[in-house]
Amino acid sequence: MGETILSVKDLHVSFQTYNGIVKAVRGVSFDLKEGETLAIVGESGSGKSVTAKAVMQLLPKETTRVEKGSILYQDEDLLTFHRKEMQKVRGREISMVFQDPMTSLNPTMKIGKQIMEGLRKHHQLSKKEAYDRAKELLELVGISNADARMKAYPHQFSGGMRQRVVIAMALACHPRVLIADEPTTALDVTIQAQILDLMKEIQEKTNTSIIIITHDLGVVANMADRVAVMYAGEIVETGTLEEMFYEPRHPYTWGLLQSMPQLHQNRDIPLMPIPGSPPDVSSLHDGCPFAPRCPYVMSVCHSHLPDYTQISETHTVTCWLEDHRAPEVERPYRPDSGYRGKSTTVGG
Amino acid sequence: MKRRFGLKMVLLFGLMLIAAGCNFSGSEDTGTQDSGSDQSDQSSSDDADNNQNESVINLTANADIPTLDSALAHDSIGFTVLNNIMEGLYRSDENHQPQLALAEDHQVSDDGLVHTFILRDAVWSNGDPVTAEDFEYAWKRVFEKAGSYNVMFETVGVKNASAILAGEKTPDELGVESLDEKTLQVTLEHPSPLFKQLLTFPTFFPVNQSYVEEMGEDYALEADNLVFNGPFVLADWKHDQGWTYKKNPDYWDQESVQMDQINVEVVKETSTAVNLYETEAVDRILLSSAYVENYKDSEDFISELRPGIVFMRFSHKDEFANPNIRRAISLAIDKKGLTSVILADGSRPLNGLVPYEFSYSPDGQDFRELNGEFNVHDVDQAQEFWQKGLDELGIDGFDMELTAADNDYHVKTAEYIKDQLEKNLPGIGVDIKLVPFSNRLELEKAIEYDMVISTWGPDYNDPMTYVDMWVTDGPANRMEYSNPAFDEMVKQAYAETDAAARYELMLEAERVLLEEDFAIVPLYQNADAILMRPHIKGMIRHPSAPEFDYKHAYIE
Amino acid sequence: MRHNPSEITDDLFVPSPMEESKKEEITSPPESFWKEAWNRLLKNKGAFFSLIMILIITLLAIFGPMLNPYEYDEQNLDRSNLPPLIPGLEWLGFNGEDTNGVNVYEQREISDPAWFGTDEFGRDLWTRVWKGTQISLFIGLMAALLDLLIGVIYGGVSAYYGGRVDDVMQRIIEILIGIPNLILIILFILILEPGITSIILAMIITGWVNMARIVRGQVLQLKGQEFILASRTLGASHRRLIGRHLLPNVLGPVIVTVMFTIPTAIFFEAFLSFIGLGLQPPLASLGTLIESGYQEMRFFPYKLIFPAIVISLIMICFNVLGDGLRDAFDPKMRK
Amino acid sequence: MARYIFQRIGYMAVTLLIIITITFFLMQLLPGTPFNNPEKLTDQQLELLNEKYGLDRPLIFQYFTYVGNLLKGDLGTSFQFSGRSVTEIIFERIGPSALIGGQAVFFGAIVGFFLGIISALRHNTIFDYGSVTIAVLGMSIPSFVFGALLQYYIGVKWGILPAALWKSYEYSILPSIALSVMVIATVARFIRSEMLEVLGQDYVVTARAKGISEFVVITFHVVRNALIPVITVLGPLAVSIMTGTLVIEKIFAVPGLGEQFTLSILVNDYSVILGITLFYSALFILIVFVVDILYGIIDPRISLGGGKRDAA
Repeated sequence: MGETILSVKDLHVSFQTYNGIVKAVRGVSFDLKEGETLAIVGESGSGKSVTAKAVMQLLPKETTRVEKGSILYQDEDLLTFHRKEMQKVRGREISMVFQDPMTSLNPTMKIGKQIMEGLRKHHQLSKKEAYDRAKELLELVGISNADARMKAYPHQFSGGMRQRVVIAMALACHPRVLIADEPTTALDVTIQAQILDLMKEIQEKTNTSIIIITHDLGVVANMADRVAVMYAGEIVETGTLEEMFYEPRHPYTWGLLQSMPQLHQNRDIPLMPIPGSPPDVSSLHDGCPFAPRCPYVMSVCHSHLPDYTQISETHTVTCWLEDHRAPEVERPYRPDSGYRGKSTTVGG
Repeated sequence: MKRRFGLKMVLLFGLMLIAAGCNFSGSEDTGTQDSGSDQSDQSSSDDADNNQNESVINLTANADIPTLDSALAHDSIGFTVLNNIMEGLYRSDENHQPQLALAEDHQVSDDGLVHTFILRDAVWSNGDPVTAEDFEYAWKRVFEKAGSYNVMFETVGVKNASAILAGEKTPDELGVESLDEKTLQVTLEHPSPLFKQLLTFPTFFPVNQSYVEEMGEDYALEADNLVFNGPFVLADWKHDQGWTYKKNPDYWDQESVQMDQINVEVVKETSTAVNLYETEAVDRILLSSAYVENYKDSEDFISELRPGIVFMRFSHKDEFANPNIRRAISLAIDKKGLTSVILADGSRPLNGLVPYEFSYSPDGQDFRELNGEFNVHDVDQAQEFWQKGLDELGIDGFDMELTAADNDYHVKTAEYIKDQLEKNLPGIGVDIKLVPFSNRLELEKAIEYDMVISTWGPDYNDPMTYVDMWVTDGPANRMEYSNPAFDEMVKQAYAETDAAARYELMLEAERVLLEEDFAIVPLYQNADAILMRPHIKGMIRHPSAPEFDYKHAYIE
Repeated sequence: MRHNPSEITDDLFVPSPMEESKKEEITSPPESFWKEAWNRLLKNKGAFFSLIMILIITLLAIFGPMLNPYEYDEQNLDRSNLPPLIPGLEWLGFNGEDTNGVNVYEQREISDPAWFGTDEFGRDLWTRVWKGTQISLFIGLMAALLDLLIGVIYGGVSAYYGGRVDDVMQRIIEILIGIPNLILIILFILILEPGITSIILAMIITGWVNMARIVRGQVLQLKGQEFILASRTLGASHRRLIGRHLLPNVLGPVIVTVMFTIPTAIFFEAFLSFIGLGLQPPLASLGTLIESGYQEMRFFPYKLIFPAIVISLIMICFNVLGDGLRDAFDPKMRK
Repeated sequence: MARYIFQRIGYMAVTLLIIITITFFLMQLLPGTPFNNPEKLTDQQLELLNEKYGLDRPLIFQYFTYVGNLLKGDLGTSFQFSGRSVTEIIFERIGPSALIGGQAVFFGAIVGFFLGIISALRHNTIFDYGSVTIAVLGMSIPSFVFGALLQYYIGVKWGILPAALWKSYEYSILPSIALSVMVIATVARFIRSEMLEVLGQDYVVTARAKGISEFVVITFHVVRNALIPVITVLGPLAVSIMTGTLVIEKIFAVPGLGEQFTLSILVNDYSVILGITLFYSALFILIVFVVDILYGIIDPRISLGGGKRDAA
């Protein structure tokens, strides 16, 4: 792993809605190193996508405000960039793959043109050059018969094929960072694996850093070097893949892991879903946002936010259980629990 | 992708071109006229003097000309145009008296039945001479074409006209004959005091036989399908936009004609006409009452009393068979409020059948002044007769329907009458029933109404045009009204050759109709509120059709 | 540091699970679809204002004619063509002066002011305008309601039974939609005796088609959804299904359509009046008032202005409210 | 595609036949006679006229005669204008209507387009409220009131353009503007809501994420996609233009088709009413048809013959 290429520090994002101001992201910080894959995990509404879009500055300006924080890309704060400067970063330095391939392609524009658009803008290629490059890209993402496909419209493609196109588009200008926002959620399981393999393969070839946003721990296990767990707009725990799977420290992480079915798990052990549902970020009050759902909740959790606790150089958690005054609880995950993170294969 | 977008743009512009093309091709047909009228239009607004030198007047009409075939013409606009582009044996002068026109001489046999006309040397605008055959052909053609005004021949008693109308004889047998190219002989069934008067009516005009036969069905459909023998030619006729008269250089009396050109624009909305008058695009318009208040002090403003009358028919059925009820209703309406406040256009309250300033007795007195006013508004009397009528019927009151055509004036009149009757006659309930004009006529003819607001305009310049409406089963009666005494008087008047005695009979008939029978309720006599440039003079307007004569018009 | 460490006392570190009820309170508060929509509507300033305006106009239409002693059809030629005069509001133009600046009230020695002026019959225009509004609103509302009734039944049946029934019913609609409704309306008005009933009837002859299509579309969309299947497997009757499940879900778009139908109907009535196919006098609607005001707008502008303002306000308010409701009901706006 | 078009043409024919039938028989119910000057017509003359126009024959016979003539392209002759054929009248009158209608659509679409775009791009700002206000006012103020105001101020008071009549091109400007208000309003509202819809689409975010300029995003991704459904507005627009011409032509004394239609209604000119009704209906049906075909051509997602998007 190389240099830190992207560093998000204490990011706060809020939305203006009919129901008042919603603080969607509240003090998120993380680093991304060259060639590394960071997975951001959490339930829907936890602020993962908002964080990603904030990095790209793709949040709707009228209703969103980045209230605080900085996003350093190669030591330059993207938040201070003007529109034109930001346009140069998008697609060329940092690019993004979206969740739903069915809606993320312009339905009335031919595939070829959609790929060429970014190329021509960033590399000032001639039409011919851009066309050839786009074709190459289609082949790279495993689309055969690229010549004919260039002239096709998105609705003529299946979901998996579309996601390949989206990835081709994202990779067109050799970006240094690729943000993939739940790239496989909308796809069939078999296709999921193909897409993930494709991303890994491309990463190996190009040494791109990837931020993968997902709620699927299988994907995490498959792809990530490091993991950040988000809950209600905050990162509650972050660490390397091994740390997260073998020594998770936050009750929410435990919950996530427990609710994931294991292939070679004893069928007698029931799945343990996390009770309740994610909080409405518009009506948060003091205290730990996970408190209402936490089986280990204490009085302090209702009134005060916990601090960051550094477990190891790479492992951080925010939970009152880390406080020395907290009672000892029985942790479902221990290093000896027999869990083997990276060996798990998802979906066969 | 680009190509597709381009395709859309091409389509869009294509559509525009098609739309625009319609206009361009339209203006090509009449391109020269377009620019011509445009110039005169500008000159009229830029430079009034210039306009005067060119001798151009811009008039308005509220509808297009329905037809210019004199056999079929039936409306005042068509008659006016025909009167200015054609000429018959007689033409009315400024006092509305018939004067010899195309006929140089008119001889009458002693029994008043055989009339011989000698034609002057006149030509059609295509160079053909106007001949007696043209008259004979034209008159017979009126019957062949079942023209709307073929009854006029019956009115004046042209031989066999009635029989032809009844289908007993053929049009060929009409009592008109060309003795030679310049001599026309007309035979009547009875002497007619109206004959000369009616010869000014366009139905009696000649047509150029060879030209009409050549044109066939297309005759008179366009300005180009017509030949003229009148003071003006129709230089241009754009359907529903307007038409242009130009001085006819071949007219026999062309020295008397002073106008070079008269443009007529079709404008249907009064507000539009007012706007056009103010921008000097037109020189004469008809105002509606809403505008009178503000123009009545202008020097351009003229109020012309017209002979058209507005009155109410009773069905003479059910409650309305009772003369006291009819009398009460006749007395209950304050006509002055209606004319001075509601209509406010110069209309005059009418308490008689024959209008003011229409007909004069042989010793020069106005028919109306002679016979005085009947059933003048009097609420007390009205209520008295109302009560009497109700008692006779044995009821406390009743509801009735007041039928009216849905034009603005009649609607207002109906609203006013409803209010007056309900206010002044306790126990009456009035429902207004508005129907389209032609539907009103159907209801009238079928006598499917209680009371109906009707109108009548003169067909010719004589009180008889009003009086003989009311004979039993007459086509204009349209009520269950029948008075043998009245019928007898009309019959006598038809045959009476002594003018004074005939006039007496008509005066008496009117009195019987209104003062004894209360057969109808006269309401008011129409007036036109007009804005006209004061420098326009000599525009003759007759009380009956043909209405306008521009022959002597000039600009001061 | 997120807090002052001194606040964190030892006694806070005891397990304290939340009660179930309290949990519910903190997690997303469950609001009904209607309440949520209503709240969103209230937050939309334009729509809320429009709603208030419509209420005010409706109230004035009902009670306005009672606020002065005149009847809408009461003629009084002494009061003919009076300009508007409201004591205290002279500065707003309600000064009793005609277009030439003459105070007609002083000239004719009339003391009783006509708030919106009078027409040539001396009928009070305040009374007539609100009476006319009453009738116009009635026409709009009736047309919309009848459209709704026919449309919902037709569209609902068509979509619910599907198959051959739907096929035939859709063919009928396809043909009806090809007929330019304006022309059909005019023809029907000509044939029927002119009046309120005829106008309403003529307008619904083609008006319901749109509603039927919308209802059908909504029902079809909902028909396949799981909760319907669930009810069906539980053996719910057709009637119960339509009444309890489908209709409530269809109501949103239907209400929005009604909001747009009302002003359209009012506008159509005005249009018919303008080309001379309106109501029987002395009854007034906004359309007939505008028509007669238009004839005299140059010199009695007030005869046109007041009904024109009211009709424009009605149109604007219903349109804005309709837009607002559409936003409020739009599932995409729901989170 | 071909099969779809034939099927549609079949429907159009059926629809037209139904319209002909309905209108024909409705016309018989119209009160009054179509003859001019009925006030002075005697019963004998009426009989003659009825015979001349074939109105004395059984209705069903008249109907089949009419349909038969129609197939030969003959719409009959006018009662009002003796001897003039209805076809001729329609062709004479369609020019002015097409010109002001076309100009109104063109001008209105452009203005509406920009209003709508500004409104959507500056959503919830003063520009948005301004555009929305203009659009709503345009829909709310009856076009005859607006037309009358235009005529008075621009035509009479300021004398910039001719107040009325129909002589040269400049005479078409005021009526076109008066007519375009409705178009502006409709298009602006529609574009605005479509734009807002498209702006919220994922593919717009995708496009932005590519780093292409905002102008390109708006022009080629947002506006393009927002414009496609605007075609569906053409049908309703055609109707509002027709409605508009009925009154606008009257106010501005334009010799157009709408004016002729109102006139014919007032004088019971059966054959002209029937003819124009047919013409309008055919035009309307054709527009709807063309819109559907165009929609299929322009929007790659739609394959004609299969499911088509509901043209609301």
